[in-house]
Amino acid sequence: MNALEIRDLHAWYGESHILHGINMSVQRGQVLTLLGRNGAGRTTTLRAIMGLTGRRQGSIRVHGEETIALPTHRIAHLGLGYCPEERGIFASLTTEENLRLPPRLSGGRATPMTEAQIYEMFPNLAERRNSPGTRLSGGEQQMLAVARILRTGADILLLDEISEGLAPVIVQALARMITTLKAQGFTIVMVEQNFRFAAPLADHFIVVEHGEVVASFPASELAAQQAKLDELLSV
Amino acid sequence: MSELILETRGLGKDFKGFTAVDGVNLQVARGAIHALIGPNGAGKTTCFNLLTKFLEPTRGQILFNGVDITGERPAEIARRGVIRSFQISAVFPHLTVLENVRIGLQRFTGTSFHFWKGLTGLKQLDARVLALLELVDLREMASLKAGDLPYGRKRALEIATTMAMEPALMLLDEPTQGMGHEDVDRVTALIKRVAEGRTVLMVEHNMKVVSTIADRITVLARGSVLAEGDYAEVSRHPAVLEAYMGTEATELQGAH
Amino acid sequence: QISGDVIKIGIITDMSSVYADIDGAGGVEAIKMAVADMKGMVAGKKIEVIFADHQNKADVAASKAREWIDTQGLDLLIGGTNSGASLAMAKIAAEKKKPFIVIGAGSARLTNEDCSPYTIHYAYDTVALANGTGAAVTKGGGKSWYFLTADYAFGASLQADTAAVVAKSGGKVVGSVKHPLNASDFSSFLLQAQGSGAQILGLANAGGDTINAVKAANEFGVTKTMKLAGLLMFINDIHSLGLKTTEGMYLTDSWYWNQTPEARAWSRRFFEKMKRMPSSLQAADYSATWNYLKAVEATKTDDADKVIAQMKATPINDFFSKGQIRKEDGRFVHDMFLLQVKSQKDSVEPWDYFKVVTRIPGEEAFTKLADSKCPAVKK
Amino acid sequence: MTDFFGIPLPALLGQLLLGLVNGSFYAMLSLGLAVIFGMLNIINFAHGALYMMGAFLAWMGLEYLGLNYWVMLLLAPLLVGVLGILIERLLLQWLYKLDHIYGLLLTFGITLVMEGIFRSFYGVSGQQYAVPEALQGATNLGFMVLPNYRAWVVVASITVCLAVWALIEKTSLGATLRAGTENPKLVQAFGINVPRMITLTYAGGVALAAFAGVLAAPILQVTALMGSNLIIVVFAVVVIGGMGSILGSILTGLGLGLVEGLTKVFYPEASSTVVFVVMALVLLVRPAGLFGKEK
Amino acid sequence: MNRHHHPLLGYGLLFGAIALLPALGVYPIFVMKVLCFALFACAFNLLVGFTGLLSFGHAAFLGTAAYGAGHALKVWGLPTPLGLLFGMLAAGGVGLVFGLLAIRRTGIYFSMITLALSQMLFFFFLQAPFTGGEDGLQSVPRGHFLGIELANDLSLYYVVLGLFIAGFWVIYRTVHSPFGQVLTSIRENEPRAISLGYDVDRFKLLAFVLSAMLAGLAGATKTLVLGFATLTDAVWTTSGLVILMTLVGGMGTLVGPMLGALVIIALENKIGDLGKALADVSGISWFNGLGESVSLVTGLIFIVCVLAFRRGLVGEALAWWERRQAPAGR
Ligand SMILES: Nc1ncnc2c1ncn2[C@@H]1O[C@H](COP(=O)(O)OP(=O)(O)OP(=O)(O)O)[C@@H](O)[C@H]1O
Ligand SMILES: Nc1ncnc2c1ncn2[C@@H]1O[C@H](COP(=O)(O)OP(=O)(O)OP(=O)(O)O)[C@@H](O)[C@H]1O
Ligand SMILES: [Mg+2]
Ligand SMILES: [Mg+2]
Repeated sequence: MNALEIRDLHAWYGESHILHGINMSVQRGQVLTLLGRNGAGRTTTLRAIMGLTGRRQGSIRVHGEETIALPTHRIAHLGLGYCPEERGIFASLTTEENLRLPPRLSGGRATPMTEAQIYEMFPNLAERRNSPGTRLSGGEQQMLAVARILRTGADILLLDEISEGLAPVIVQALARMITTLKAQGFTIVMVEQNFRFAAPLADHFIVVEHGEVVASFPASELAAQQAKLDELLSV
Repeated sequence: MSELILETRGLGKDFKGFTAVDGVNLQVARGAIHALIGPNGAGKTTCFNLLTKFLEPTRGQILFNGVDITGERPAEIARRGVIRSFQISAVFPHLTVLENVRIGLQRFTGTSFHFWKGLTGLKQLDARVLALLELVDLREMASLKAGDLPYGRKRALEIATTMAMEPALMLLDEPTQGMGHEDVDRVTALIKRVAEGRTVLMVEHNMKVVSTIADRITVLARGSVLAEGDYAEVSRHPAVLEAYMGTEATELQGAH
Repeated sequence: QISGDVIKIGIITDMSSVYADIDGAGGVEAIKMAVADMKGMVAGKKIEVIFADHQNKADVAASKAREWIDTQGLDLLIGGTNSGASLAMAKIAAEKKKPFIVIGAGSARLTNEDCSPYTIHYAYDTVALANGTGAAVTKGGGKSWYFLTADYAFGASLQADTAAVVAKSGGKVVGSVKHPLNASDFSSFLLQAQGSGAQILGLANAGGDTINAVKAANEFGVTKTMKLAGLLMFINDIHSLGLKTTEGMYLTDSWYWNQTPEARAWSRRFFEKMKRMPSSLQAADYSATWNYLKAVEATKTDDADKVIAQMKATPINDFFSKGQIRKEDGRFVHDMFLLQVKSQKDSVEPWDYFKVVTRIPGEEAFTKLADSKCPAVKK
Repeated sequence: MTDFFGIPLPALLGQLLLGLVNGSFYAMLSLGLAVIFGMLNIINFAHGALYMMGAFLAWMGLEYLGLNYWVMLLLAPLLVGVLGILIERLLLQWLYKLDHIYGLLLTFGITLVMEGIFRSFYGVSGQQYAVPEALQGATNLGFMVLPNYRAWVVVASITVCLAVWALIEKTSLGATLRAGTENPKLVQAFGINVPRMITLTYAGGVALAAFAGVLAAPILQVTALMGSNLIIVVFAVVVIGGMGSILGSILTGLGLGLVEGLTKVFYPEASSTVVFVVMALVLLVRPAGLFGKEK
Repeated sequence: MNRHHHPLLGYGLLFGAIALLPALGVYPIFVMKVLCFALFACAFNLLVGFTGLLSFGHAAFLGTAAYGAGHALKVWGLPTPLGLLFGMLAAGGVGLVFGLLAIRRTGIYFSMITLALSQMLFFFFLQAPFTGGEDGLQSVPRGHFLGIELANDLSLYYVVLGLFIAGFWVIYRTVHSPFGQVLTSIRENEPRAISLGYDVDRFKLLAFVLSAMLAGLAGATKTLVLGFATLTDAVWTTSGLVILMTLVGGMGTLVGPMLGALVIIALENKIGDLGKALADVSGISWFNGLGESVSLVTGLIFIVCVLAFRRGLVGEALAWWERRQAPAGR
């Protein structure tokens, strides 16, 4: 059974129809990377999975369970952890409270990380643990956004541009983290602009264009597909 | 006039016991493109806020053209020709593209307090506005609402508005953040073009951009200057490698 | 000779806010009763009643009054509560030369500085209240007074008028405290009053303020050492406070429903309709309307000057009051009553609240012509 | 005897104590307002009307059902809480993304409607509510005789205030609440049922108002307009304390009661204006209020 | 874009229509009162709609000018135009003081400081002997205006209309001026405006004083029309009322506040008549009670407005118009 199985997904923001029938599936323990140009609909795909867009249509199965009609919080409890593009750090909460905010998910199948493990991975956060979340720098906020879903026991992580705006060292640390997580059996769906960051991590690539999947291939075919990929991603 | 357009001496800023910027001595030479880089949270945006007095420095001095401007208000500093852009794009969304730039030019007409005048007086600025828009390839979009522009174009509009102020020193905070490759190249070229005859101080994470256009680079880390020099020097600096660029620095590829 | 072939009576009063209970919808009903008692006709023409809520805003009152006179052919304007509103309406009525009968407003200015040939001040005014309570209570042994005064013009004049009467009657004022309107908590002021050692606490305020002050006075035991005198209180205030808290209080009013058999009879009819006993203002509403209509009947016209002359020439004698409207300033001079609140065990039926202590003759109660500040009064 | 600007010290102490009693009403009302503002970003003008309802429910309970003060002290907040749920579900929930002014306007509308309804049924003179038997009488404190009921008011409201403060600032539930108002969708994406949480928060906030209303019933005349006289002061308290700051509103409420108490002695006419003087001064010196965080 | 071609023509038609109202039998005093409040709302809107500053103390300016003009006309016996001017300048002076104190604050804190200051001024009006306390400053004479005898309602009507048009013209001019452009940029993105070298505080202050003076013109004119000034003019609920007018009509539109003023004033004055008419037509006597329930009905209207017509009547109409135009335009 696939961890995530999406069939003919349509999504709207108000009256504008953004996703036009996305199909994709991710096996447990795999890393899937969504590529595409700005505005192609990758973020929308992740948001649609979480039920955060306007209207949705089609089928999204999480560990086999249909979620298209569920409210967002019920979907999350099936074991999904979402790290949004705009980071979503809470200004009224301290760093620590931000970290502790997401509850243990009833359907999460992964072993939650402890706070100590997290602070070890992101020492910046340990240092700023008592300051308000949005007083962190842009990059620190990004770390916090990733860190806080690791505590919940979510086993499917939806990561939107997590390397955006981060210093190279941190980006490298994140890459190592994802490799580790994958080894621990996490299922990961990543949206990345930074191909160099994503390329070595992914098991499977999907290219989205105008709300549709225009290419889908495993990492093994990457070299073969490179030319097509360049064409799809360049202008 | 001195070689230096901007100089800071021991600039520092504390936030409730946390020191975000600490004893920074920055020297920006006239006519250069000077990049400020550093890990996240190093204090780059804070530095910009101090230079333009959007934040009050806790210690230190700021000199512009040799004059101490530490005590001046943001608008005064802007009128001296120090114009900034923002990390998050800053346009006037409900004004048209043309009006956005014209607001910048309008200050020089001295009519800004004239509430009894019509707009006809401002129309004579339109030719200059269009020339500026031409420079950033926005001429065709002059009558659109700024809020309807795509992200990359908004950044370009911002630069055009900044240009309208005839700035002696432009402060650009991450001008390429959140852009696709095409836009990054376009904006890089644009900066290079508009930098002629003026000074640019920019914060940037994209090492490709920095390496192609920056004449001089200051690396901040934990609020203070870690290293300074041109790209070749800085990228070899061991402390910089450790704190910022990491092992892949040789690839000349940053976060983008 | 009846303009527009209809007699139109309009009342503008507070129907929704702090004074709505003492006049308001009940006042309108009383006027309608008077009209019904005339069988809806006078001098062969129909009588019509219109009403409006001024929400205690003078400008709403004045513009409504002006509009009615200009566009509706209004023949009689009745002003309910609120002095500011009534003063504003009096100006309009004078300008437009229409009869204006003030019922609910207490400001003595209406027949003094701001008097007009077209204004008739009907039920009471602050001078009469002061004369009633101030004199009677002082003579009854309450020699030292302390005032709790609303920091508004009516409060100040109520206090000043009463203080003068107290002094004249041989008492003395030992202190006073001003409180803002709608102060809600009065404990602090009462403590100051208690500290003064005075025998009488004069409440120179109105409505909710008086009610809350009385409540707090009970709570803090002020009533054990001082007697309360309400300078501007109505039966509705007593009703909502209950006899337990108000027992023994003094107040002055122009009328009490249980004072005579006629009053009782009329009040029962009113009760049928409104499910509560009338206040003095509501009775005055009836009386004023009735007497106006009688004057129209007598003169067979709705011409303001003629009707007013007729009203001022005819002594009034009905269940509300006996007396005469003064020609010079339009003051209806009639008896006032000093009332004392009964104890619970003395009260034999619902709304049986007062014992009439003294009848104060009209000439003593109201401003004497000699003291009048009305320019029309020749001295 | 020591004098303080011509006022004997014991008398002054008495006045301060009375100020504290009023302050505890301000504290509890502004606390509810602050909680609602903090969590829902709504300036709940209807707070005064719901306070009024609390008082009325206490009276109605006794009048129609013979339920005593203690029962109503629990029941009235519950009922008003339920009403709060209805208001939030039917009306407020559409406004969260909008400017404050809309929430203010809507709740102002609700206030007018509620006051209008109560006024048309019960008139404006109001109803009398007796002090419960257990709390009748007074205690001589040496410098003044304090009615037991007022002492109870202080104790009850300070206890409730502190409990609510601890709940919001010190527990993870509170952190969730705070986050939920900032970015409800994201918090929901973490698996938390945000709409229900917000509804309950509003219910809780207005229940506090109702609780204050029941506490006030024996002291003040129960009238349809009793809330509208108070709301603007309470509003000012929240602002002085710093919008949304829980602790700020509690301390400011109590503090303002004291300041008002002193004003009643030295310049009584100004006692209801003093709050605005304080507000103007505070905002000039501390732009975000005494305890507010600057953005 | 045709409708933008002759905006002045549109206003000309509107004012022409207003000028004809008395001839059509509409009650002139009512219209004058509406005009006063309309000007008040427009002045308020200049601040909130075009500068983004929500003042919660605008009644202070209305009240100051009402008392100022009233006192000047009645006690000092100044000629009417000078009395009005005095009222306006007094309001402007108060506006300058309020502005200096409040301008540095933003958002809800700005609103609250203006509220606090206006409450303090209210206290002053309550205490000061010349205002006549809650009885008000009564019998203010109308006098002459540039040779026109104002005792006649109709001549007063045209003078008031003239004053209104003058006030409105100032607002129109301001919005469409270089100054107005800067105000818009401040409303849209204040930090950016600062970084372009504009001393935003000084712009806001000028806007504030302008708005105060225009509100003052409204207050002074109102005193002239009604013949009195009372505490109602200065009380905080009046500040609330003007917010409601602006919102009901449409914030940030030029005509919206006028319409809003009309709706609110009509409601205040006419709801009893409306109730009676409904009762007569429908035979349901309950409607007769409507007159006592102004506030209840007002409350319902606000609820409906906020839920369904958030951009105000004019704002919604414009939005509808644009939606209709949009497909054709593309
Ligand atoms: N809240 C919204 N309302 C309306 N349209 C939206 C909204 N958010 C996104 N869109 C539109 O949906 C389309 C897809 O956007 P999406 O954010 O999914 O793109 P993306 O592939 O993640 O690109 P990016 O690189 O910008 O993150 C874009 O055209 C965008 O304009
Ligand atoms: N207003 C503030 N109050 C408290 N701390 C702040 C404030 N602004 C910034 N900081 C802290 O100061 C440090 C420097 O922040 P700054 O925004 O200048 O970083 P930066 O170098 O621009 O980083 P990035 O590249 O991620 O944008 C960070 O640790 C941040 O948390
Ligand atoms: Mg995206
Ligand atoms: Mg930054």
